Amino acid sequence: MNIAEHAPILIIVLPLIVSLLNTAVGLWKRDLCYPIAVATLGVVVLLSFNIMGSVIDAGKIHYRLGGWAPPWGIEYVIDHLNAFIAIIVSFISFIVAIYSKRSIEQELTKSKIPYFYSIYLLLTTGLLGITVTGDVFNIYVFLEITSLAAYALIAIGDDRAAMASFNYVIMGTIGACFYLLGVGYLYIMTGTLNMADLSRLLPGLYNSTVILAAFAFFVVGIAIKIAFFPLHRWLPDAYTHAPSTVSALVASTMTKVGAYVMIRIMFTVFEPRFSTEILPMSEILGWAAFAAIIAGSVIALGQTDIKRMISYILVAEVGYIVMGVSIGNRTAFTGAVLHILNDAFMMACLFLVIGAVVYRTGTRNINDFNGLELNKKMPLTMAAFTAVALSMIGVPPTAGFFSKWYLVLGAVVAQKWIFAAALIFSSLVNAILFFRILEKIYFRAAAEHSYDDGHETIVRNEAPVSMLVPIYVMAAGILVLGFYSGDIISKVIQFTVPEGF
Amino acid sequence: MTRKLENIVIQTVSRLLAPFLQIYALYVIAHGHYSPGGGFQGGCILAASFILLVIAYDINAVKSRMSEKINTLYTGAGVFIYAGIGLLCLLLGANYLDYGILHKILPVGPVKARAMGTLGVEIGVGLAVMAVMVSIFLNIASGGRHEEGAVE
Amino acid sequence: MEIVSSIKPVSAIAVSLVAALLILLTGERSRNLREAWTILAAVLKFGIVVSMVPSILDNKILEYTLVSISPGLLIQFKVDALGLFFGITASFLWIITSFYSIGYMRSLKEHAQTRFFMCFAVALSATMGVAFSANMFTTFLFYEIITICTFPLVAHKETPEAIKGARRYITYLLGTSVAFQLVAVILTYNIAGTLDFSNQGILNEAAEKVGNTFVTVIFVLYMAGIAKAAMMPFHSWLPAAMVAPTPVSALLHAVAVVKTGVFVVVKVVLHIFGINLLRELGLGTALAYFASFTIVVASIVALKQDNLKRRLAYSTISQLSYVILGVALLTASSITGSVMHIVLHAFGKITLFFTAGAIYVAAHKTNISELDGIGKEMPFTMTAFTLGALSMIGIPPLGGFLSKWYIGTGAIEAGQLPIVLVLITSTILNACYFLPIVYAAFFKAPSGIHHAASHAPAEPFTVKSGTHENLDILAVPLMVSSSGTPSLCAESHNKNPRANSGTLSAPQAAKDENGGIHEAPPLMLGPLMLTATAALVLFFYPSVFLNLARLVVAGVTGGN
Amino acid sequence: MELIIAKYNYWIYIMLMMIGFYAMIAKKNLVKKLVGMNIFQTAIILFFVSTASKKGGATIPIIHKGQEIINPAHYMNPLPHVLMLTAIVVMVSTFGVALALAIMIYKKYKTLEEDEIIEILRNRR
Repeated sequence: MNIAEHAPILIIVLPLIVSLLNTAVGLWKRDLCYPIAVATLGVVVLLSFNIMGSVIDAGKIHYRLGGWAPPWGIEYVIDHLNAFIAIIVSFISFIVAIYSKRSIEQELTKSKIPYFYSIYLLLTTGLLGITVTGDVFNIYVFLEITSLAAYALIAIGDDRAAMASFNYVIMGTIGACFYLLGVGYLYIMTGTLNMADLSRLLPGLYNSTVILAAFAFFVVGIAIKIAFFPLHRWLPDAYTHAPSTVSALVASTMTKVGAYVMIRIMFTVFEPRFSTEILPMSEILGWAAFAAIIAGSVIALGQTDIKRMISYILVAEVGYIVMGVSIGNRTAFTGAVLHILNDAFMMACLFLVIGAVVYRTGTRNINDFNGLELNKKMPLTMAAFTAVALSMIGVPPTAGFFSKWYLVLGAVVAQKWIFAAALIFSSLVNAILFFRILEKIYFRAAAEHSYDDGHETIVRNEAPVSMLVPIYVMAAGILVLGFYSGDIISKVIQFTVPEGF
Repeated sequence: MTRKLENIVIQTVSRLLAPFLQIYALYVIAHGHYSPGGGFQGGCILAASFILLVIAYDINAVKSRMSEKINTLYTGAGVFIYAGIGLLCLLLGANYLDYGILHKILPVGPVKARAMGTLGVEIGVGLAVMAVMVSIFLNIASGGRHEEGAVE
Repeated sequence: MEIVSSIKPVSAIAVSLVAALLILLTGERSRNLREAWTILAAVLKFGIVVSMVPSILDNKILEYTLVSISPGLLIQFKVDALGLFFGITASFLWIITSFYSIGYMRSLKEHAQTRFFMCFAVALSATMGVAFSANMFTTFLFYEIITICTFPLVAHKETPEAIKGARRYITYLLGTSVAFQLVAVILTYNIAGTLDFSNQGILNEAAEKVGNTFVTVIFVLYMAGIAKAAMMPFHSWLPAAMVAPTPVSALLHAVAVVKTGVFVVVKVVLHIFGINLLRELGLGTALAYFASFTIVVASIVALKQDNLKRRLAYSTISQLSYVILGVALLTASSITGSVMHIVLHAFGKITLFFTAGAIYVAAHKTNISELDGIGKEMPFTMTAFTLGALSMIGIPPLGGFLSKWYIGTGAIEAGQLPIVLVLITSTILNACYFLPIVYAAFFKAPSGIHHAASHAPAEPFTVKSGTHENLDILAVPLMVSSSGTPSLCAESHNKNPRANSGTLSAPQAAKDENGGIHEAPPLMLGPLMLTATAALVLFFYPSVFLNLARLVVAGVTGGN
Repeated sequence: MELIIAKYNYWIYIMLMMIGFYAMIAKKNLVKKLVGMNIFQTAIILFFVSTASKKGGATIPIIHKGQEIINPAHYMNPLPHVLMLTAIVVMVSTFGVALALAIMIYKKYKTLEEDEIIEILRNRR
């Protein structure tokens, strides 16, 4: 068996098997679940890098499930974009899994821990499945595996999580069903579900209203799944009340994978020409993204719960990605794909940091940060937070700056000034949001000063190492990735840009 | 749900019906690879037989046979059978789920081996589906008290 | 122009970054060690920067590419005369400020000193980055880093006012740079395809393509985006930032931050747009008048400030616009003048801030109205203050005169007589708001200590490049405006500044003689005396800086 | 009218779907929402399955012994059925999760009416 050859299926089957074995192992020895899950995800990360290696070397990978040739069998097709997303997903779920140990032990009863890791791995399976498959129906199945796992994971959060998760179930199901309807219409018209086959057959049918309807169903369905404004209502609730580990994972990966599906549908299944000219979906999405960025940023301003605030920022960040995609030129698209990476890192890091803060102090309220002396208690965590905050604002040389640079440049190249203005506006709002918090963390009112020539009264209460290391991996990623964005673009992202841009 | 419906007719009929249901379920599972039917349908019917018993008797009657632990094990085993056969194909040098390759270890030709492989998968799926269905039912019917340390 | 690849610019930047790390690691465990890192890094940095001087004077350009983001988008360093000019100033003043701030922080027993020194080191690193950057992208990058890492310095006191001030600071600086400067940079990149600084400007071709209005918009965006230059209406962060500890105000708000601002303005004017393009569009003149407005208005506002540091802040606003004014006039002399003004104002203003801090430490006074007779308590400090003030006003033989002279010459060259008028007005205003302080300090007390010494008259000076006929014409108004300042001026001349130079250990000795003397700690006094002296010395020996300034001018005007 | 009759399967599925959609969005009771969700999903399954059928007595695709020639027109398209089998699995799981959530919610708030729950949450804050 050649591992490299079978890596596309292994990254899905491995977590799937381990996820269910883990529950069985959990009956026997509960403590084993964590190392097994982490080890599995570690292997998956290696495999996805392996895939990326082969894609860079040899171009597209095709993997036929059961040996059936497409369009009859399910085919996994991996190009630069898939491999890129797969690395992001697997890497982040690996890092977050390392982190999860302590925070889950605190937030969950002991007997549930095996199930947690089991569902966690299932979620990863689903995300990776969406990423590698080349079949539109298969995407639906994996989308639902992902969502189901997410519903369950979110529901184990705080006491309002169940209601949030319930709303998510309703919305998520509507989204998935719309997607399924889209698949149905495409299947009626073409008789195939394979993406490559569809893209070959569809151009002849572009004038059919059925295809237009299918496309609209696809876009709306995915828009719900990625919480695209104005269909975002479920997200802040769900991500706020989920356990911090789960927030970190779902916030950083699920929306990104959803955005990936959108890119696939818009530019692989349909041609860019269709998405931009025949049905001007790009235009519509662009303006909706504009609204998402503005609304997300502005609503975030009014939040006092830091997780909710970040959830709204996430809504805006989704707007970034969609806007970059919809502007429809090379630069903006590069920016969007780069932002998928950067935003995944930033969101993961933010939620991990908040998780650590909640772990130690138990509060998520921004106003409480004032008296906590967090900079003394958790200096290392707060340093990482500062790095992410700067990246969110888009201060160079953090990663966030570089993707924003490309997005704004893309908007400018396309002469869409108002889009550029929205991106800048959101940066400014982020600056307000994060400096407000940084101020609370680092600068306290004068009355509480302890001139530090005396003894420190504040006990240092840093997050445990198993949390700190993941946070730092993410923070380091944010600081370093920016410098490598040139390499990332020239080796990977430039190949993801659809033809015709 | 714990209120007992002491009705001798229902209980007896259910008890008599259950084995037939199960036999039928096994039939559906076993024929899945060349006629309508298959692991999921069969698994559902199999689960239905247990659910029937829960309705006729009470939860504890089934729980003693299908505890959460056993359900979990069945689920794991089912998926493991399914994915394991797929992986076996990998190990033998073909693509995932390419059962034709199983002829190397089975005393039949590639075409038959494909059928055999599918059967194996159906069995795995049936097992998993049965366990999951029963588990879902028991959990929901008992309002989450089916096993200790309920979700709070 | 020979381009040599060299690691020196990067090492000049890296040295204080490393120091920042070491400072952080050392922390409060060993303060002496921690401060040693600062000093060591400062000296090293200065050494590295100075070691680049010969090659630059040799007409070479040092270049180093750190990382390539995408084609045409590099993080690259290129040391040219202008950058080196700024680099020397900033790195030299860092050494002095380090000593001063150690003295200041320790005598006030400030909290969070580790953070303070660390941010200081990073700020300097970024300043070097701006000074040596080879393109607008790199400049923007370091520009933002400066903003961010000075934020904790401004908010250092953590009082509600400090936080409020810092908030305004970050709002103005980050807000404008993201909202305007970033857009301008992106637009530039979009239409020019590159961001590399070039002596001819990079927008010439693009201007023909996209039209003049578009280029004008970009120019306005740049000017609005560089709020660090404190041009009105984006100036109010500077007074607000005066809540910072004095060393911060001194270095960052007289040197690093604001000078970065004007430095970037100079870079944009000379190397992005280029003299020819701006002349063509008439934007230079527009900018000149805009700057003039700032000069005059800020000076007037300064008049009514009672807080010493706030008055200094408004003075800075006005003085910064001199630099912009000089470069906006687009003539050889005026550019020389404005480049010179970067360094001369730096020395003068840092002296003033140092004295403000010294007064605060020694006498806990912050308002001008409280300063009556302080001259006898703190003779050395106030002498230095006088020197700095005179340099600000532009009275020979102090450095400030030189740059004003060149700018004035440039204004006449450019035929902009109203600008000359502005210079005169501003000089008078400068005198009006500085000299009363000096007067009050030395003479308002019942028994003042008189530094009776003969006034050193303006020595005959020769300006090597001064082949212009109207030099004399300009000299007269400048002199007249300085000495014609109401009645106070004469007194300000009545001491020999050189008598006080180099008296680093003077306070102790002085204390023994005069019981009334209550000076700031020597670690603070030394630096301020040193910079005051430098402001003076620079007038007589401006050759290194002047040569560099000429190189700059020669580059952008195509040689003269 | 002809349009309605010729494509009656679509009309039926759309009607069902809208009923489900209405219940999901407008009903206040959580279980009613779930019932709506089920109708919604069933409508889509109906839609898929109806597209698989063919006019003229097509039957399930089972090859009888001895039959040599296979005419696709004689058989229904099995693929939509298979797809829907998967969709049913998804549906069942979603329903299971949703019911479990509903139970959790009921335990917590002792009600399944959405507005009452919102009221409780508001008071708690």
